[in-house]
Amino acid sequence: MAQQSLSGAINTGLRRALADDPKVVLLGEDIGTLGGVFRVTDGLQKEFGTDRVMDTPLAEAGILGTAVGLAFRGYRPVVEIQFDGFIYPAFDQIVAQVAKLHYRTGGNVKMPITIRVPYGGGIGAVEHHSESPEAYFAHTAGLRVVTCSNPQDAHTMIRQAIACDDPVLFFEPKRRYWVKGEVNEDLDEQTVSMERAHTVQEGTDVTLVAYGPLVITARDAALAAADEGISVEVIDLRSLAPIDFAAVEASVRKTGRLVITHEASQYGGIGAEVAASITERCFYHLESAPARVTGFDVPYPAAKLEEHHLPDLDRILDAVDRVMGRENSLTGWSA
Amino acid sequence: MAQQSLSGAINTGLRRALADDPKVVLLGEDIGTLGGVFRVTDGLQKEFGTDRVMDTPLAEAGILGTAVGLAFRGYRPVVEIQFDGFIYPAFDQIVAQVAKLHYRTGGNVKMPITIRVPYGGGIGAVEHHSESPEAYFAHTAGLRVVTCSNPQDAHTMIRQAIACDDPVLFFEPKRRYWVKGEVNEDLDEQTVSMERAHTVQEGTDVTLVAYGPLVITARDAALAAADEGISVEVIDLRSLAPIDFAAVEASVRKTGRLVITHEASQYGGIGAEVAASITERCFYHLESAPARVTGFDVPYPAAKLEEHHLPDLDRILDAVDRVMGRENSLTGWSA
Amino acid sequence: MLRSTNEATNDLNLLGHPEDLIQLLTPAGDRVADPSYESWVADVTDEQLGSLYEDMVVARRIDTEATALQRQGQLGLWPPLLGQEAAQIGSARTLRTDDFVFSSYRENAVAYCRGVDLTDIVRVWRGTAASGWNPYDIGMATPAVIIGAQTLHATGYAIGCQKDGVDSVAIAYFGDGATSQGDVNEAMIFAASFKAPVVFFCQNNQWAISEPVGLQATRPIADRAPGFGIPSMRVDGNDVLAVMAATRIALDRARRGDGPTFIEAVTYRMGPHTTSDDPSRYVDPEVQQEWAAKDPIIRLERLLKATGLLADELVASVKAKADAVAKEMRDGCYGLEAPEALTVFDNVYATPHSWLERQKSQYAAYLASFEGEK
Amino acid sequence: MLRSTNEATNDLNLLGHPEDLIQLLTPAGDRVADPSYESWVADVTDEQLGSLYEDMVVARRIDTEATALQRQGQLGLWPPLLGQEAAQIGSARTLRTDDFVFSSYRENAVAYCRGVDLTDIVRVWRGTAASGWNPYDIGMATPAVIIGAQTLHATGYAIGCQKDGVDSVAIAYFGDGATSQGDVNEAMIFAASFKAPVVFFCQNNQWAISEPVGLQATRPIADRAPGFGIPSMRVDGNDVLAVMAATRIALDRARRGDGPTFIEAVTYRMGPHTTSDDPSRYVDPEVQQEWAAKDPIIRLERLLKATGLLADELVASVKAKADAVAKEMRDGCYGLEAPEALTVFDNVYATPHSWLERQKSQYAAYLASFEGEK
Ligand SMILES: Cc1ncc(C[n+]2csc(CCOP(=O)(O)OP(=O)(O)O)c2C)c(N)n1
Ligand SMILES: Cc1ncc(C[n+]2csc(CCOP(=O)(O)OP(=O)(O)O)c2C)c(N)n1
Ligand SMILES: [Mg+2]
Ligand SMILES: [Mg+2]
Repeated sequence: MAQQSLSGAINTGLRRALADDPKVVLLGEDIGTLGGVFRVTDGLQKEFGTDRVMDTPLAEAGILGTAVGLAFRGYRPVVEIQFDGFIYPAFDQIVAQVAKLHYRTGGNVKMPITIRVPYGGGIGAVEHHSESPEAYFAHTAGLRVVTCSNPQDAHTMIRQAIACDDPVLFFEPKRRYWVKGEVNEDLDEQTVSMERAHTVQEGTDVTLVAYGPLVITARDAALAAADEGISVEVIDLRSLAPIDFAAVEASVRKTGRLVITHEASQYGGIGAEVAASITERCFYHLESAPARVTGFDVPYPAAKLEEHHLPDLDRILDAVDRVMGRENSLTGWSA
Repeated sequence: MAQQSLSGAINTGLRRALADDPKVVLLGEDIGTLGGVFRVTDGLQKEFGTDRVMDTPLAEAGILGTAVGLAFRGYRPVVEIQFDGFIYPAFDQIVAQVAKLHYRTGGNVKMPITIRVPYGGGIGAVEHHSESPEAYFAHTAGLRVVTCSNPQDAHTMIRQAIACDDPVLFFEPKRRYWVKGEVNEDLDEQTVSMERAHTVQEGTDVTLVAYGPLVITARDAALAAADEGISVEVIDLRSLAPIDFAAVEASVRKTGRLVITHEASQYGGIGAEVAASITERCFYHLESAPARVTGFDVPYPAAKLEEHHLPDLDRILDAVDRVMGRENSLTGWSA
Repeated sequence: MLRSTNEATNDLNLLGHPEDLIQLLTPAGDRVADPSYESWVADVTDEQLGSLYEDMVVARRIDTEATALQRQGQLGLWPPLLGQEAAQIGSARTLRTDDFVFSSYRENAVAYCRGVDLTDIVRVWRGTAASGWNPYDIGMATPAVIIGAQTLHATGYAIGCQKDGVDSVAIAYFGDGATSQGDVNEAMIFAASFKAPVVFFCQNNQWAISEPVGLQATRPIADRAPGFGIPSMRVDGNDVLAVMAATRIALDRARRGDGPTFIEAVTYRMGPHTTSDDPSRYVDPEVQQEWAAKDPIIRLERLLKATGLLADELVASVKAKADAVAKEMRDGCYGLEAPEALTVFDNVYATPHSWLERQKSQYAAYLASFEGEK
Repeated sequence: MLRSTNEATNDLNLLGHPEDLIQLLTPAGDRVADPSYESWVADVTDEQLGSLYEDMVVARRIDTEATALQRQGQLGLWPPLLGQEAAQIGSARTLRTDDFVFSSYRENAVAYCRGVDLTDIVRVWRGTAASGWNPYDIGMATPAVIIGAQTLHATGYAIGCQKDGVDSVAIAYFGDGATSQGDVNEAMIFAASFKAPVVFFCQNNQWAISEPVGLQATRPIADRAPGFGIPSMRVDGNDVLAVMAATRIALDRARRGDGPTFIEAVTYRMGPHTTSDDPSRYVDPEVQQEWAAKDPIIRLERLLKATGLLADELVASVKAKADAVAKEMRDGCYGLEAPEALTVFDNVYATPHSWLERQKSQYAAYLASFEGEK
């Protein structure tokens, strides 16, 4: 069982998928010769040929539309969108075609398309290279949305996503690509499932829900909170659509308090659905209102401002204090 | 003060806007000679010429991208998207350009673009003609999203949207186009503002939040609830981004109960943001968990199934009973 | 994988300059001698001419019947193909069962050629189902309503055929208005780059709802493809033989591994855009008349008459067939009931989905709460 | 409003078949006699030749300086324009101040010609601001990073000029890779339909990051526009005079009301895609060498030498100018500080926004909660 980086773990996951199923094909910009701008597909074209790993013309709608046709023909296309901010030209093909074709064809045509999207900020990039568009897809019936937070999950989940008969948006936390960890390539569904949330750390006072790039931050916040005598349970959602609410609900019934964090803008984000659904499911177990710690509702800011935009340990702790009823930044604040 | 249909009120609003400001130009498919498939722009090209009211080639990205260039040149483009389901090809131009250009240019370039979108179901149409995509845009920083529910608001709000220096998504409840009502073309901001929610009916037991096509349904539900001795306060949001939370909060502090209804899918919809924000703002005033009555999380279904998909009076009353703690369809239900 | 400029140029020469309109049968019903194209339909027997005639008559009958059903309130909407019978029959009849069609909403004559169950044609328009048929049963995807999107699907499917090493071909049907969509242009770019075995079949019926083709294109639509490295043909879309010839050339190129071909079938939409459209607001009656004179069925009828092939038996059998087809469709339509409520949750996902199952279960409970009521 | 096919055809003749590469200055530095184009630069004086030379040298210096700043960690990223100086200077120097530029991220030499404040060039790349400059100050929009999107903006702006009855022109700069995007094709369609005074200036630098132009196009990119009814020219992009001539022809057509023109400037990206790219993974050194021999600056230098215009004073003044510009940019760069925290909420909206104001106020309270701490 070797150490792999998160990007390396996706690479080995893709390699296994290509080797296991001849119908798996990779499509994207610069994924062949170059191996992708993040090298996630490094070496795959060399190993499997240009027929299995295809560099495409520079057009996202074209890539997704072509993937739809390949799916009609029985293939399992794995598409790479180079950066989060470049997925919008393909929005129509994803939302009006990929998401709806199984329904439109009365279940006769499957769309086992995996859409890989390096997402999120924290890398000091220019505009369009640090966005978190997951909520758009989570709100779209017919799509599944998942994201990984560590090498093991990355490897296992990308293979599960490709094997899934439904279209899956696979969001990769680009700023964690270089995080290393043990990867067991033979884990079974029971141990790691892209559909089930993962309790990163147990706790009794507050449930802290995170996913993707912020799981590490959430875990650190939990450790820091422990020093202040607050026991925080950290849950890594993994699947954003659907969310494993049974797991979150069980945790909140125990803790009575909920904090949700994500990089995406707050207004209408995943956090809103978690807060609304959990309030619906366990209203009488809540000691305080669920709190959201998210990116601001602004276009992703210039690199030198992203430290403010991105939720960090301190902002999460501040929210933990809030749901605990302790003094926090909004004590005494009024609009 | 004449009676006007909702579509007619938008038509007179557009006419006034074209007459008042030479920089206002209309762009869209079939809006000229034909006057739009819903006749909302009927007669405007004849009156203002092909230079002010332009039929465009059949490409939504092209329409929005062209509107951006016109805005750069100081124009106020009013774009018509023929049906809700056809806005996605323009998603990139709307989300990555229209929404972000004011920010990207450091506030130097304004994007006073109004995007008119006939939306929602209930007209027995085929696929892509009955969708409610408002949440995608509400989640996008830089955009404003509003919707009207009656002729007076339609007329006043479309003119306010066009006069606004920010880009505005103007959602028109197509199944209510034929609803008639008094329209005073000279109302001021104080009386009707697209930014302020409107209390359609006062009540003390439950706050029922609705917008667009469901405001009429919500009002009917309130009347029916009254017969059962429940006093329902109906709020028409008008603006979906930002939401006039001060108004909703004030109402919920009074009633202690909240029901939100919209045609759009529930998961990650506007209802989630209302529930999350209101729970955050007045947790200790809530007697029960906010309830959502929405379209299902499915692609908009075939016409003969839409009666099930669309929230109606009975489903709203069922939710009202739920927040009131009375017997309802989920009494005794378990997953 | 990428074709050289020279190849492309040769193809262009092979197919002639896109601007001259290919015609093998005049409106008057006379055969046109055109060495470079007539050979492609030389094998069409008298009998086959008769069945092409039957197909067109039946297609028109299906169309008028469906329009009538809409008028009677049996269908919510119908997009007439009136006037486009030759373009659709001529192209679809050249396809093999293992070829695959990606169409728009107006290609009901194509669906008929693919052997669609007649009831399935009206299912979606009656609003009883999201889908008319199983695409794999007839080698034709359910229609794409989002203009142009299907051209990319056809391209991807064709690339799949290429990978599978079979000589099946994908054909995309779309309109003149669709050519303005980015998707259609991207489809040509992808098809050219991967030399995909796909046929782009554009029915230029002169209108995109109320917009004349001149708003979409300032030059013949067929002129675009060559710039993308795709040879194109401009064919009289009301001439069933010319359409057949052009489509066969395109299919042959695709099967031989020569890649995509673009066909612009110049025709005219004789009816409204859909049954809810009012063409009187924008159509010039004179132009309409000019095109009526170029009717695709009448010209073939004239040829058959002239060559003595329009025997009474043929006329009778064609009429019988049309009546039978119309009746089958009408009866099928009447028989289509509203689906059971909970089916609204079916087929959204191919695998179990916790959120949707909960929603379905709650709605079931809601419906149950009414049981026993009046 | 719509142009007839004939007009379009005439235009095409006027501009000659897109495939022959327009050249007025060979790599060896010799002037080429080409009657149909040289007249367009006949007015270029020796002095102006010298300043074109200066511009290109300065542009290259800006580029190498910025690359150095990135290596030193002063900039987060930089997209070198090395090798594309003639394409950018030659085109931008023909523009009037009332014309408007919509570019991509690589057009920093264009920005220089528009008179951008040198510090503004690096602002965005240093990550201290979302925007480098005020578009209205220099008649150039801040760069579009979404490939191809700006071509539609240029088209819309041009339509605006048309409505205003002025003869200002919009010019869109984009790359070879961008031509695959739907937006670029839709821009040509809109521009042709409305006969918009816009120039589509494509710098074909042979690469889209690691993808060769052959993956985007199987025929010369300039071949596409004519099919859309837009005359095009294919010009030696490393020949500053040919680029000037072509751009002037296009601008002249636009100002005369003849509509859009497409220019493919054939050049080469001599550097990496950006400072974070590693071309060694995909570039053939030999090809790189061939192009090095076609360097745009060297060939003009040779001409100036041959004609005795490269006097020591010129060489000295050009060097002095380049040094000064580099220093100003470097100093400006060092001076750029991280913006104040709460500015992250500025300029999202042009008018007050209740939700965002609340968020800002809460974040201000959050920041305040740290005051007094260590
Ligand atoms: C993306 C998109 N935009 C707009 C529409 C609305 N619409 C339906 S049909 C049509 C015209 C299509 O014209 P054309 O492509 O020529 O096909 P035809 O109807 O003539 O067969 C339009 C604008 C749509 N279906 N999809
Ligand atoms: C819509 C979109 N997709 C992908 C990218 C990522 N990307 C940035 S530059 C580039 C290549 C552009 O090539 P070209 O248009 O030739 O311009 P060049 O970089 O050569 O100047 C790509 C794929 C992007 N910026 N936008
Ligand atoms: Mg048409
Ligand atoms: Mg390039």
